Amino acid sequence: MNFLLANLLSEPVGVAHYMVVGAVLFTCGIVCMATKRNALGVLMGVELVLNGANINLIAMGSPYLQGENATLGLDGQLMALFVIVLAAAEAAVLLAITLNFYNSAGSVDIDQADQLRG
Amino acid sequence: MDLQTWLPLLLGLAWLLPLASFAIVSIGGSLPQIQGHHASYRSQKIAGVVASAACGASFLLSLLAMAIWLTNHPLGAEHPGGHPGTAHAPPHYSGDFYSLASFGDLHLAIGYYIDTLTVTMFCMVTLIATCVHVYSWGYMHEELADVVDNEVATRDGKALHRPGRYHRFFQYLSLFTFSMLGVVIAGNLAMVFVFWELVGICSYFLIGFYIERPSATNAANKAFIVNRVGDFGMLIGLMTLWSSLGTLHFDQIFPQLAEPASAGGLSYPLLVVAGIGLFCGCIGKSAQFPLHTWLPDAMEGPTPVSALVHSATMVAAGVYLVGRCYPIFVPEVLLVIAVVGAITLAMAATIAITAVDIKRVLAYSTISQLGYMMLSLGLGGWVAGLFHLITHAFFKSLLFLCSGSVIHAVHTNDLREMGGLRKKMPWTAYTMLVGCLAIIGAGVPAWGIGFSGFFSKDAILEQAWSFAGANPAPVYGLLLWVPVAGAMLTALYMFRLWYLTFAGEPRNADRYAHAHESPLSMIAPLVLLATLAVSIGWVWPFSELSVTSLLEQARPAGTQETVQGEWLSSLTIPDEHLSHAPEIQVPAGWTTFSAAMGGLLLATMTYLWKWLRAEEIRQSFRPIHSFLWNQWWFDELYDWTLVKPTLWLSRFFASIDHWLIDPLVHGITHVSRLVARLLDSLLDRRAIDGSLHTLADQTWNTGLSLRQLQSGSLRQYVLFLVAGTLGLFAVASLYWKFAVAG
Amino acid sequence: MNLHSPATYLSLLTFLPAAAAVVVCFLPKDQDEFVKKWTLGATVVAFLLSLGMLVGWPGIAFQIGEPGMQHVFSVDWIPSFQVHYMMGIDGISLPLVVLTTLISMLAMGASWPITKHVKAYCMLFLLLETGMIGVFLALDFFLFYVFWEVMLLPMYFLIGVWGGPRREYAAIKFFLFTLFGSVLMLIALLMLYYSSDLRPLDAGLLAEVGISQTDIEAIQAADTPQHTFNLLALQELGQTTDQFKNRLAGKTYEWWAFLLLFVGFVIKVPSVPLHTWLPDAHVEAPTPISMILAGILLKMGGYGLLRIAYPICPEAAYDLAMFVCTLGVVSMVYGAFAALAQTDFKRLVAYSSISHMGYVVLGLGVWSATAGTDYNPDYWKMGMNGALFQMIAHGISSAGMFFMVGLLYDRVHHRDLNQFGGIFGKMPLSSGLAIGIFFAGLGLPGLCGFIGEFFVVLATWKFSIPLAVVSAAVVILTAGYILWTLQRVYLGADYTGPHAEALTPITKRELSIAAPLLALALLFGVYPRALLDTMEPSVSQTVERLAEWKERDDQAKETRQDSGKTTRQARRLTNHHQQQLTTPSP
Amino acid sequence: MHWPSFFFLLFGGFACLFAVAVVLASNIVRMAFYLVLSLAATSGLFFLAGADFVGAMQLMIYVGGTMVLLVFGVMLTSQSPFVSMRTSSGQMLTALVLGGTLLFVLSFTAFHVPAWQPTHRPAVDPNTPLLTATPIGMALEGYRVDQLDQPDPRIRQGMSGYLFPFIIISVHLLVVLVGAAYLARAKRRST
Repeated sequence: MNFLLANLLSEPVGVAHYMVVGAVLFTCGIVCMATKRNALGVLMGVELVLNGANINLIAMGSPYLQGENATLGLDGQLMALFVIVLAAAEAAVLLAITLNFYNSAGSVDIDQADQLRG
Repeated sequence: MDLQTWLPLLLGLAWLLPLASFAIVSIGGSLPQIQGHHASYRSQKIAGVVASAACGASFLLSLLAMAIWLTNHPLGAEHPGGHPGTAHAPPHYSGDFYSLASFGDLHLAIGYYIDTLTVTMFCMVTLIATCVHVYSWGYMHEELADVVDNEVATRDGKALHRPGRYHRFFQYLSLFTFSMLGVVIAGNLAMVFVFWELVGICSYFLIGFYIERPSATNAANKAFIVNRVGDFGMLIGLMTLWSSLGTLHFDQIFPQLAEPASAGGLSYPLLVVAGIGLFCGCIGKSAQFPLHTWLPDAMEGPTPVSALVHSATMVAAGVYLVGRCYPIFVPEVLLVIAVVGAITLAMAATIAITAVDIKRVLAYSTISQLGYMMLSLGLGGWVAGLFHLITHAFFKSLLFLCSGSVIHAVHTNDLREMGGLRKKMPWTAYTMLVGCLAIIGAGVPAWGIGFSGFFSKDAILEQAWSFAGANPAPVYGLLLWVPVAGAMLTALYMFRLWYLTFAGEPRNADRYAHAHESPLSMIAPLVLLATLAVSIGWVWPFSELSVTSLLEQARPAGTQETVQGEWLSSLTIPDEHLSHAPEIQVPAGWTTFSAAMGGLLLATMTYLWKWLRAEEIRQSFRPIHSFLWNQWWFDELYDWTLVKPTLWLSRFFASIDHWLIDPLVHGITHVSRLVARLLDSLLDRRAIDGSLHTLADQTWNTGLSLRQLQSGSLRQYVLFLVAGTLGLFAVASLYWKFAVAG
Repeated sequence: MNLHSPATYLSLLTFLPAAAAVVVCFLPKDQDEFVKKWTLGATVVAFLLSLGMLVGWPGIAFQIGEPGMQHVFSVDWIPSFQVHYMMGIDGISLPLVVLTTLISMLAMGASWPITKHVKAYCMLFLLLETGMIGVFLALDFFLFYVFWEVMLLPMYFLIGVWGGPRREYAAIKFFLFTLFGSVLMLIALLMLYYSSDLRPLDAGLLAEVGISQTDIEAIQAADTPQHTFNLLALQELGQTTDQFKNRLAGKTYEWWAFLLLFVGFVIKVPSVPLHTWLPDAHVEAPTPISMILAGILLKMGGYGLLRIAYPICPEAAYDLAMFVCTLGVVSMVYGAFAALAQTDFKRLVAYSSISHMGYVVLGLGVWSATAGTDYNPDYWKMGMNGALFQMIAHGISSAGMFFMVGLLYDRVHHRDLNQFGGIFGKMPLSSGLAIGIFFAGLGLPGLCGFIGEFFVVLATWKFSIPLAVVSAAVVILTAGYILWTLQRVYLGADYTGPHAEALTPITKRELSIAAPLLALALLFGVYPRALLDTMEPSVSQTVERLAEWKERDDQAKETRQDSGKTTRQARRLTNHHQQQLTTPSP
Repeated sequence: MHWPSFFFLLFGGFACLFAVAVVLASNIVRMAFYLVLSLAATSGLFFLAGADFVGAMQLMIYVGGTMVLLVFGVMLTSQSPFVSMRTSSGQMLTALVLGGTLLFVLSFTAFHVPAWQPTHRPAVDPNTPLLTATPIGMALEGYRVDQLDQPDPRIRQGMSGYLFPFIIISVHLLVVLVGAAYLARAKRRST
């Protein structure tokens, strides 16, 4: 627990610091998803959440941050890569759905998308 | 220099000067009334100056005492708390001014107990009192002439006209200052109790200053009676100590407590009773849950009073007393103190969010901050709690005086009618911003710079962190997270207050148009207090002098150790010095910081940027809002569970007299009258058989002759009665004399 | 007339008002103002005379710090009954005597609004004062009783003639209750008298209790029991001999005597449930009489307990200590609750008196000097001193409260609390004084009411924790009813009751009555030693002697038990032995 | 001055700041813009943590690809009434409070796991550049060159690469894109 945050500029940072950034992104994403009525806003929230998770993955796998017994190797980065790719795929699908919904309902307000049939 | 003579002399003088000013003002103000006049404009003005001068002189004397103290007890030289295990008392001087009574080995006296805490408190109280006095010159100036009180209608429906009471205000302020200093200097608990009640009555007078307003007098009554409920507990604490130890002097209690029960100490259950009893008094005075309801109502008093009495000094007396009596409290009692503090701070903070009266928001924030202090003391943070007391005194009096300045300008307390005032009254707005930043503990943890509240609140959170670390049970963890959440709420409601008052657009154009910056006598104290609100937590440049180092010198013996509970063996109250370790300090600092920033952000989003609309939030959380708006329904609860039953009970007791005892007495008299009549008639018959008529004639004649005596003059009758009695005695004594002799 | 001899001085002090009353008899009938002035003059002289002892009049100067009786003199009065005209002062009676003359003087000052039968009023008033002073000075039980009765009649008339609409009812009620108490006292008096015998006391002791040399010789020579009314001798007998230990219905004479005396005195105090005469009497009595009633008459009950009941009947007092204290606490609570429900201003003050006098009973009874505390009398001393202090303090504050009520009543002719309000605006000075005096009643520190209550409550814990807790809780109720009353009467926007135009500012006469009371309340509250220095030695001596008695008594019982045990053991042994003897051996 | 820490603060700060801005912004176009910035800052963090290939992918796929897609979608749908749709403040507050609590719990946990604390002796000195593109490429093809000197025999046994997941992901991506194209095809409104 030594010097977690004091003298941030003169001491190395740890995984925990990255995770805090990840947590911030994650939370922002969650809040975004919870509060935006625009479907695209929700989509952006999802992106943020995934990004927050990615930061964690990268940080845990980083040999700069972990001690000598770090054993993750490239696993963290590979996971992050997959997440990125899946996020891209998911973004594409979501966008497509949104456009479809916009075409049928004339709006991207998800509050109106409360029926399974468009 | 001989401190044993000089300190009592200086502080005693500083203590008595306000009393002298009270006497002068009250007698001087009453003399014209004997002639049927009211005090003149000039003499009222003089009264204000006299009271303020006395107060200022007290401050200078206190400073002198502080200087003398520091030259004789350099800081850091004596650190009773520095070495765990050494249990000697901090440097102090105690003695008696005069004795109240002594019975055998029992002594009650008016005395003094002076240590660094006393001197520090003296400086703080007199300084703030002086500021408030000066501020009141401006704030109360309307009272100099006849006043039209628009809040009170007389019988004919017009606003009330009454003579001004400027001098009365200063009279009460002086008496209050005297009483408060009495609490601080007190050398024994009996004296504390005496002045405890006196500050209570001063508060009663000051809350009820506008005696014509029913709300003010109700609030005054409520304040005093609720305080009495606390004092009831305090009396029990006093009785426990008094009956077991035979003394109430601090310098005799503390060493005796260390002894086992067999050697004149107290048994553990009695210690718990004594501790909780004393704390009850503090609950009442410091408006802690569940006796907090009087303080928001106390805002009926003039604003300078709220600044001095109901935020900075009197309500802090409870915290002071807990600090003073610290060795009496065993870990279980400390836990009670901490829990009460935590409940209070959370409850008051939530209520403050919805209040719309500018002074009520501040009142609840006061309650909440007092909760922090209690929490800190309860968790073992002795210096932290008292440090927060000192810093809080400065920024809270500043906030109240600023609010007073606003009220003075717009003539309303309602936040909904303000807005945009920073353009009209920049001095007030920015000094108040300083106060807000101080109370939320603004500062940068990594660099260790910030407003005064930053240091004290951090110290409290550090101790809470340390406590949570020492007690892994999750329940104890609440005592850490509640204050953290409280820090967020503090930032939220304080900045809500500031934004609603000063930012945005004016919501009431009329009031805005008439608003104006306050006169110099009000601005000057604001600036002074704002300076102190920023800097009181700092270390004096090029020295060790700081409030914390002063308090550290007064740390009571026995608090420098980590202690375990006896009944709750899992309870550990950690040594306060452990909380200064960086592995506690750093996360605690950042946690507080982020909580405060979160609250600040939320307030800004809602009230400045208006991303969140307060009205909509109110709609969506209607039940919660009405719960908070009605202050958790405490008033209603007490009304139904306590006040009404008491009145019913009183009516019941009164009717016992009327329906039980009196009829019984009447019955007995009726029966005896019947018996008498019965005997009478029996005798009559016999008399008829005898020579009734002769007797009647005789009686008639005698009656005629005796008629002369029946003059109808009562005093004669009485004289006859007395003479007859005396005669009877004389005859009886003569008769018996012969009887014995014969 | 030698004013430096105690006999003359104390007699003069006692009978000066009576003598003045005789003079009043001959004053012209239409000179009301002059009669009042004359009466006032007499009360002032009596007050000065009582002060004379305090300030050191040669020959009669009161020695502060001396616990025993001072300036005792004794003259044969009814020799056949050993009734003496015996008086003396000590720290217990002197403050009460001064209080009596002071309150009488102030009450006379408050009598100016009386216009009906002024001459009679003044005579009765002066007679009443004689009776009251006499009660506090008398050291002969019989003399005490006489003065007690002398006081009763003028009071009856003062209430019954000059009172309010229900004056007859109130006067009769007062009379009956008090008479009932007197009768009980008389019975106890006779019981004690006829069981007393002075012969066991040695000559030194007899001289100490004020018996003349010739009488001592006669007593020691006598072969029949020598009864006595001498209070000091009775105290000695009660504490050192077994003379009052005859059994009656399972209890000792002493026990019965104490009970009778206690009931008799407690009616006067008054304690629940014998208190109902007080509210009625107060409500109907004119203001000055209310002042006297609350200020002095109630103190006689406490004085009687302290002077007579406790020292003479220690065993019974110890036996009934819990009962006494409980009664005190019940009075405190009951009075406070009842006061809370009143709407008549004067009735409220009357109930507050009941509550406050409960402290007196409680303080007297907290007998904590027992084996459990190693016979440490300190806490009981505190309680008893507190009780006596409370009597004086209540004398000052209640007289003041009744005066303040009367002051308003004189102006607006009603006492309905719900029809007051806003008096402060009309009469600021008198309201200020009233608030001060009411705060003295509330027990605010710095005013006299606090000291007595605080001492009593602090002393109670050592005796009984539950009682202490309840008595401490009364502070809440007291604050409740006093503050509520102040709010309803003095604070507020406007006076809405009748006769609003009559609310004129306080006059100089009224001011000179209220101000000294408030000043005294302040003096005793800030510096209680002013009073305690005088009374503490005497009260503490009383307590110490009772504590010593308890210790002796316990030891005696222990030895008796031990001897009883040994004899029983011996008997059992012999029985055993006999059985062995009679059983035939196999 | 410890430069990695400085850059961490810089990129981390930007990432958080713009993420918060995304939440607070009510205009969908601005949101998109802030999101781009936030993601870009995140890629900076990736570089900082030694994941140069992932960082580059982040920049290319997200910032370059996804965002173009997103902005495209925004422009397709953003017409006046939908540019900003206000959420009720009550829901907003609830979300904020819950989010705040979540954030708090997450950060609190992060700092209480000992293995995640800063270390002065990292496995690889931060001044040594890590070239991860080749090893990642190998790993995706089934060769774990990074684990060759793995001391733990159990891990070494199962240190196969990510070939199979890579294939699955690829197919998945293909299917998804086809599906997306189908869904988003221009269609006349039924009305």
